[in-house]
Amino acid sequence: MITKPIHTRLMYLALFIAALLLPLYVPDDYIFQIVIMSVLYAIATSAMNLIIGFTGQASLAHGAFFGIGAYGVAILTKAGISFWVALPVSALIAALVGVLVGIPALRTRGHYFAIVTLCFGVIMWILAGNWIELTGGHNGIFGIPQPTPVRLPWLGEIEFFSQTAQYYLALGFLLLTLFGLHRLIFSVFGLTFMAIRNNEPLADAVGINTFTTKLIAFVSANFIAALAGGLYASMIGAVSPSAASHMLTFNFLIFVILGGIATLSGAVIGAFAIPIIMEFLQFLGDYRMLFFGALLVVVIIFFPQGLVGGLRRLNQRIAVWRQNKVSE
Amino acid sequence: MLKLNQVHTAIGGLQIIQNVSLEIGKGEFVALLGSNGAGKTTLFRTIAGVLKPHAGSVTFEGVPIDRLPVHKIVERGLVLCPQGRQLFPELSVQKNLLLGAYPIRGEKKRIQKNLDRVYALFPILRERINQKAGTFSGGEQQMLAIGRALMSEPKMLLLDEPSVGLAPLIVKLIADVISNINQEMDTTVFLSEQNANMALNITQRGYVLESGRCVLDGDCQHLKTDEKVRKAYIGA
Amino acid sequence: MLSVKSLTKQFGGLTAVRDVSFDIRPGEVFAVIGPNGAGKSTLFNMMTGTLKPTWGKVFIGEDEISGRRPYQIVARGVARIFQTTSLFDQLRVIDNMMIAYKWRTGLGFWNTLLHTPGWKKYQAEAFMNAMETLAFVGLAEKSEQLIPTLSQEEQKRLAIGIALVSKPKIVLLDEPTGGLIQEETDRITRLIEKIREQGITVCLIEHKMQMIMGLANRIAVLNYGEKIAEGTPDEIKNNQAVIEAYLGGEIHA
Amino acid sequence: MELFLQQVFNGIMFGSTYAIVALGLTLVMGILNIPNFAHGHLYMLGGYITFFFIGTLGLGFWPSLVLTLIVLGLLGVLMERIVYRPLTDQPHINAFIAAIGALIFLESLALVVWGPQGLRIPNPYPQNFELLGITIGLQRLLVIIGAITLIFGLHVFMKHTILGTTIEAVAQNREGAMLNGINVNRVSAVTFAISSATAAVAASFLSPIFMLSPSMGAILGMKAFIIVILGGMGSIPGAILGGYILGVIEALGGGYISAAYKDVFAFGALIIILTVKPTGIFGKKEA
Amino acid sequence: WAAEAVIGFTGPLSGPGAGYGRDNLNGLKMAADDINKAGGITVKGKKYTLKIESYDDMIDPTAAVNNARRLRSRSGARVIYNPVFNTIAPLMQINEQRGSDFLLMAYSSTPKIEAIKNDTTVSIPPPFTAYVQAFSDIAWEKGWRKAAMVVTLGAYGDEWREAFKHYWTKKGGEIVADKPANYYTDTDFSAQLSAALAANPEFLLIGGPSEPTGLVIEQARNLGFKGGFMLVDQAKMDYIADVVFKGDLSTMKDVIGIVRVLNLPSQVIADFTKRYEETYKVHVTFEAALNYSSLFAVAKAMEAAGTVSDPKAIKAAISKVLPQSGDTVPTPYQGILFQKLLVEGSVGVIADGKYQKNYQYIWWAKDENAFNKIKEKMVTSPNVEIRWMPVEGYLQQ
Ligand SMILES: Nc1ncnc2c1ncn2[C@@H]1O[C@H](COP(=O)(O)OP(=O)(O)OP(=O)(O)O)[C@@H](O)[C@H]1O
Ligand SMILES: Nc1ncnc2c1ncn2[C@@H]1O[C@H](COP(=O)(O)OP(=O)(O)OP(=O)(O)O)[C@@H](O)[C@H]1O
Ligand SMILES: [Mg+2]
Ligand SMILES: [Mg+2]
Repeated sequence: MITKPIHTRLMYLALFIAALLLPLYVPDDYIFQIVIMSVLYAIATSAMNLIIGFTGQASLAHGAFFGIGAYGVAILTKAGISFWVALPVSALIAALVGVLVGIPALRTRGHYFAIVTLCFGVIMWILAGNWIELTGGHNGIFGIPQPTPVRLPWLGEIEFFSQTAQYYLALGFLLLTLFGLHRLIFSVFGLTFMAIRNNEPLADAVGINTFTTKLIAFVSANFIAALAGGLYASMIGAVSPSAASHMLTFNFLIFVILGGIATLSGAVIGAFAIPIIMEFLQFLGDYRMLFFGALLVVVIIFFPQGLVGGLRRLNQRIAVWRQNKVSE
Repeated sequence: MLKLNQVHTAIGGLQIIQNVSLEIGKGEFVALLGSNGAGKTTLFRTIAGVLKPHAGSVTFEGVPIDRLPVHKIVERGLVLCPQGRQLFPELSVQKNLLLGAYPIRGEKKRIQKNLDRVYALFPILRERINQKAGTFSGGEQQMLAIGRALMSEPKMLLLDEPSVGLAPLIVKLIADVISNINQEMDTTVFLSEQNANMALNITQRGYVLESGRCVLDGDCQHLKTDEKVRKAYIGA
Repeated sequence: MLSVKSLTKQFGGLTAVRDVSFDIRPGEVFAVIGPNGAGKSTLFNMMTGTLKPTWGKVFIGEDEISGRRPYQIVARGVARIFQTTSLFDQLRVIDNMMIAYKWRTGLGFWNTLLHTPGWKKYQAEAFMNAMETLAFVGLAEKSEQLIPTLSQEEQKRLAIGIALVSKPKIVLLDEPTGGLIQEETDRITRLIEKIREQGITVCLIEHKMQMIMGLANRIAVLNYGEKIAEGTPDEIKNNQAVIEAYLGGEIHA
Repeated sequence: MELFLQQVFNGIMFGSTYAIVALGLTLVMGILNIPNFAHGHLYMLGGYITFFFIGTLGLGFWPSLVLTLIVLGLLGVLMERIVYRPLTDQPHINAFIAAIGALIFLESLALVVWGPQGLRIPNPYPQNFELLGITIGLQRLLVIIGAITLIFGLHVFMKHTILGTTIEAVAQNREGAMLNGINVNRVSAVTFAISSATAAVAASFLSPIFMLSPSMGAILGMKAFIIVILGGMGSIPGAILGGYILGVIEALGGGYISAAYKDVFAFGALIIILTVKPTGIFGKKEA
Repeated sequence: WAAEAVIGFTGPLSGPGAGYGRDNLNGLKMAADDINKAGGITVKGKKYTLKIESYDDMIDPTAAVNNARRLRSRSGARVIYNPVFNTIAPLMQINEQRGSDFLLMAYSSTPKIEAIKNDTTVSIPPPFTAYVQAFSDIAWEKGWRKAAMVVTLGAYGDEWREAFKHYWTKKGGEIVADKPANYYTDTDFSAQLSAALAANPEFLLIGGPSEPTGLVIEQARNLGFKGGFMLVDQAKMDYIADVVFKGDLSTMKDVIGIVRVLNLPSQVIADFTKRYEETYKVHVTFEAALNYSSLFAVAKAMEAAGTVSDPKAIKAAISKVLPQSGDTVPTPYQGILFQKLLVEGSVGVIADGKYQKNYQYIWWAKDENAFNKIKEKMVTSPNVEIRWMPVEGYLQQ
């Protein structure tokens, strides 16, 4: 519907090629590790953006669904099931849980929805720590196997032990996620998400089944979050309750908001920028979190639309400046 | 008393009020006409200090007020009775009125006097002293809003569309009360309305606002016979 | 067409609507008037599923619609506009229209995600209908604009357009000219007449007597939640109860 | 039976803390519409400031309590001014992010200044007595009495003083209040001051029984947040009732069933309540 | 001018585990300082000084992996310390990767670490199961039979409770109540304590981090409890006695727990404690002492292996430099078993408000004979009794 001008398309193409070639340029394992994790976070954050940014429902259970994916893959692969089966199955389980939680939770609105989902998130986190038979308790599950090698035409057998392979695996899922989200969001169907965010009573009155639509957004977001969680589990090789905690939710939330809410690129930018900034601040030692806390406040005050919003504003300024120059 | 000199106001980067100048003398009763979205509310909010003009000046009794915070302007005796009434829905009628007397808080006698005066204007409010404002019907809420604005004995009252959405019967009642406030209480009144019929019948003078600009002004008799005004605001 | 049977709504202790019944005939303009707080909007809300009636039923033809959810009622051909102009003001004009047309299409989750062959067809169909209706309400040129750039009258027109785009049998308009000046009111009145000419039934709430008396085929009057009169404009004008409760002996405002 | 009474007593003491902390939060959330997720961290800081006066400066319990109250009140004003006022017109979620920033900052501050080890304040009233077969610590009783006094005082303040009424007025209609000559910014500052001061009182009363640690505010803050929503945003009776309900559920759940799952019971109950009554116990009906 | 060998550390330096993380780190820092002051290490004729580089991971696996990667690729650390199982497990996933391998020095007393086979991991403390058995034996000798548990929640606490329940009931003891509490987030334990005390236990098994454990003791006494306490090994008896109760043992009265560091039978302990507390302004802990000793072992192993950069070689050389002698380190290691450093479990006892004789348990000796051989080499002292106590799972030698 909204067709992009050619130069934006070119920019996306350039970004895509850069992403493909990235392993050639990473200077060391450390940077690579951060990049891989950011790609995973970008998947989860984009999903969160769908429910929070586009549909306007502040789900604070996102970390829990990430956790369901992570634990699902951990438990299933340890039971000998192939990663390629375990991943979709775990995501489907998360989607199912999403339906069960969403049906009562979506009866509430605004702050109340946020709190109901937050409570659900905390409960899942507690369960992860205490349902020892299933989750290994606070120790979690360790020694999770890497994705089983796959045989591809031309490329031969691909193993997922190396960072490069892990990176492409994660990148593939990120691109798939963005592709799917792009299709959903820039369509009449996607407009209904925004309609609900914008004016729910009116959406109701023009014949949108708002409840089902919200449920679809919620469940899709949870499904994708679980995919990210599943990838995370097999790449890190161990899961513990921190992979299902509300702190993770808050991290995602920070990524979404500081990146730029309700924009596809914002979620991705946030998921890369914040972890990188965090790592960059390591030199502050004990004062790192002190500084980071203050930085969060400052950024949200001066960039209420996030980094993407800030960039847009800058773009506008430049455009205005150019125009003035031409008219001179 | 009130003087606007080439006022410009923008909301969110959008120019809404453009180059408006006007002057209202003490004791006058003036109308501000304009269609929906013409900028009447924005102009009133600018005068009351809720919005700050980005160019031009507003003076009240010779003092520039365009940089003052709202509560300081209220203390000077310029009170806006806002569109949409802006009541405190969970508070009782009595408390709403007492909050109206906030600028003169502490002066018990004066407050009591003003309270009696408001109850005399709107007897229905006295009957419902303890009812929550939010449970009132539209007309009653409008009465309460006007009553509350009177509680601090303003020298000048800005009334933003008091008749909007009211039944014909109530519109008439409100119109009577406003005339009364102007004539008997000696309060300067600036009344914004898109119900031109009503406004031009009770006021002395009027300004017409279109897309944020003042396009016409004059006394009511003159405005009523103006061809354009008749067509746009009064109807055949 | 649409009939209301003994509708009653209570909010806590307050009975906002009490035992109201009427029938709207196909093709007419049916007006509901009454003092503020008489329960007009509440009545509309019950007719469109936004509120559940405490008592009573609403039928469209033979089909009972009370108790159904708003989207189900819309699908049965009942569209509405709200009292305070209600639009998707973060989106463009055309987007507003497409959203309102969506339920008539198969533009669901899977079709959209998979871009099935039907998807393209529906998308084109939705766009065509949206543009057609925009032309009908006189906003064809503004399709790409953002809502805040529209004038009040245009916003009201768009609200009506949103109600019309999905081709309803009946539209319920809650104060479609609220806050408009005479000139604009006249234009909206003409639009409503045009809607009637299309064979769409109109049910209308207004305070502007001049307009109502000229436009409505029949009028129902509410006062304190009860229907105190129903009839043609001439009957209503001369009804003593209505004059006392509402008109105050004067018929223009 | 004795055990039951003992648990109820524990629950009430906890509920008292929850009630005060949630009360302070509901003022800020209901009135200024600020989701101050860092409220629990103000409580934590209150504990450390009390420690500073008692432990470091060697002042008595009561003077320290009053001083803490003042310091935290000022800090509240500062926080409103620096962190939240610039965000007045932004979406709530932005203020929520700012709150997360603020809490990270406060927690790190305590860590840098006082270190990670738990700190103790000597208990001014270590005496115990027995009543109905249960052991009651004097300081614990003091917590309950202090909470009730505070709740009562706050009620009188809100309902029967003009300043209190202005706070309610700002809550219900910010612009309307402005147009009545109320200095809305000052009211916001005062509200924030009261809110943080109540958190400080809770911390001062409790810190002699408990232990201070930089992360002690996190969970409490979250619970206060949840209680405020459970009670119905901005509802004072809701916050008090919610606080006591949570306190007693936790004490009984933790004592009788399982400490690991006590929050599951508490939060689970909350989910159920909210799905049955989607705007909280005392929440206003949606329009 | 000497080259630097970087020793990495990633662990909780903020958040609830911060105190624990810092105790670990401080021990390492002090060891590095001492080693450097004594001239550093000499590897194949080349002089090296040790440099500790530390990063905070807040017990987040992702952060821990990032930190380790950073330490390995940016700082060239080939030895990385980490003190929490939740982060140790993912580090074991990457520490054998070609080109980015490092020796993982894991401070965690759970036997789960040994369950993961990893050629470049060394675990530092004794298994907590050794303490479970030792404490139980002493309690049994004291005539205690009825136990109630109010132990910290969390992985470690869960395992401790499980192990204690298993061992104590096997011995014939009784567990009358099990009411765990969250020592990291709770500040009031009266709900759990009231419930536990209602079952009339003779002693309470309690513990988590030291400060809240002190609080639990105080609250239990306030609720009228007169019996004894057994402290899980995370809670430090001396910290509670010296810091929480300011040296007054009357509230604690009867306690079995991990030994007071100052009471360890070591020649350097007094000096170590004094310098440690002066430098870091915190109470000395067992973690600090063990990490200190372990870094000495690693340093020596580097010299012996003739490399500072080959984790496998360094690990292999560790066995050659043990046992350590009691006049260099506070807690001398006796050897290494696969990937576990061997140090005795040291138990301290307070009875009637006074410190009693200490016990040292050799938990890895297969038989009496092996035990005696180890005992010969150990530092002894009159108020220490050295005992043999084989622990399940460690009898392979
Ligand atoms: N907060 C806002 N953001 C953006 N535009 C605004 C805002 N408030 C008002 N406007 C725009 O400013 C213009 C003037 O609005 P204003 O409310 O002043 O008109 P009015 O004459 O009072 O109309 P009414 O009859 O509806 O009261 C309108 O086009 C409106 O859309
Ligand atoms: N959700 C609600 N809860 C409680 N009372 C309500 C609610 N909605 C409406 N009311 C009350 O019901 C009565 C009827 O309101 P309604 O909005 O239907 O009036 P109306 O006839 O549309 O008036 P107007 O002409 O001012 O729009 C009023 O007294 C109103 O206060
Ligand atoms: Mg207006
Ligand atoms: Mg209405």
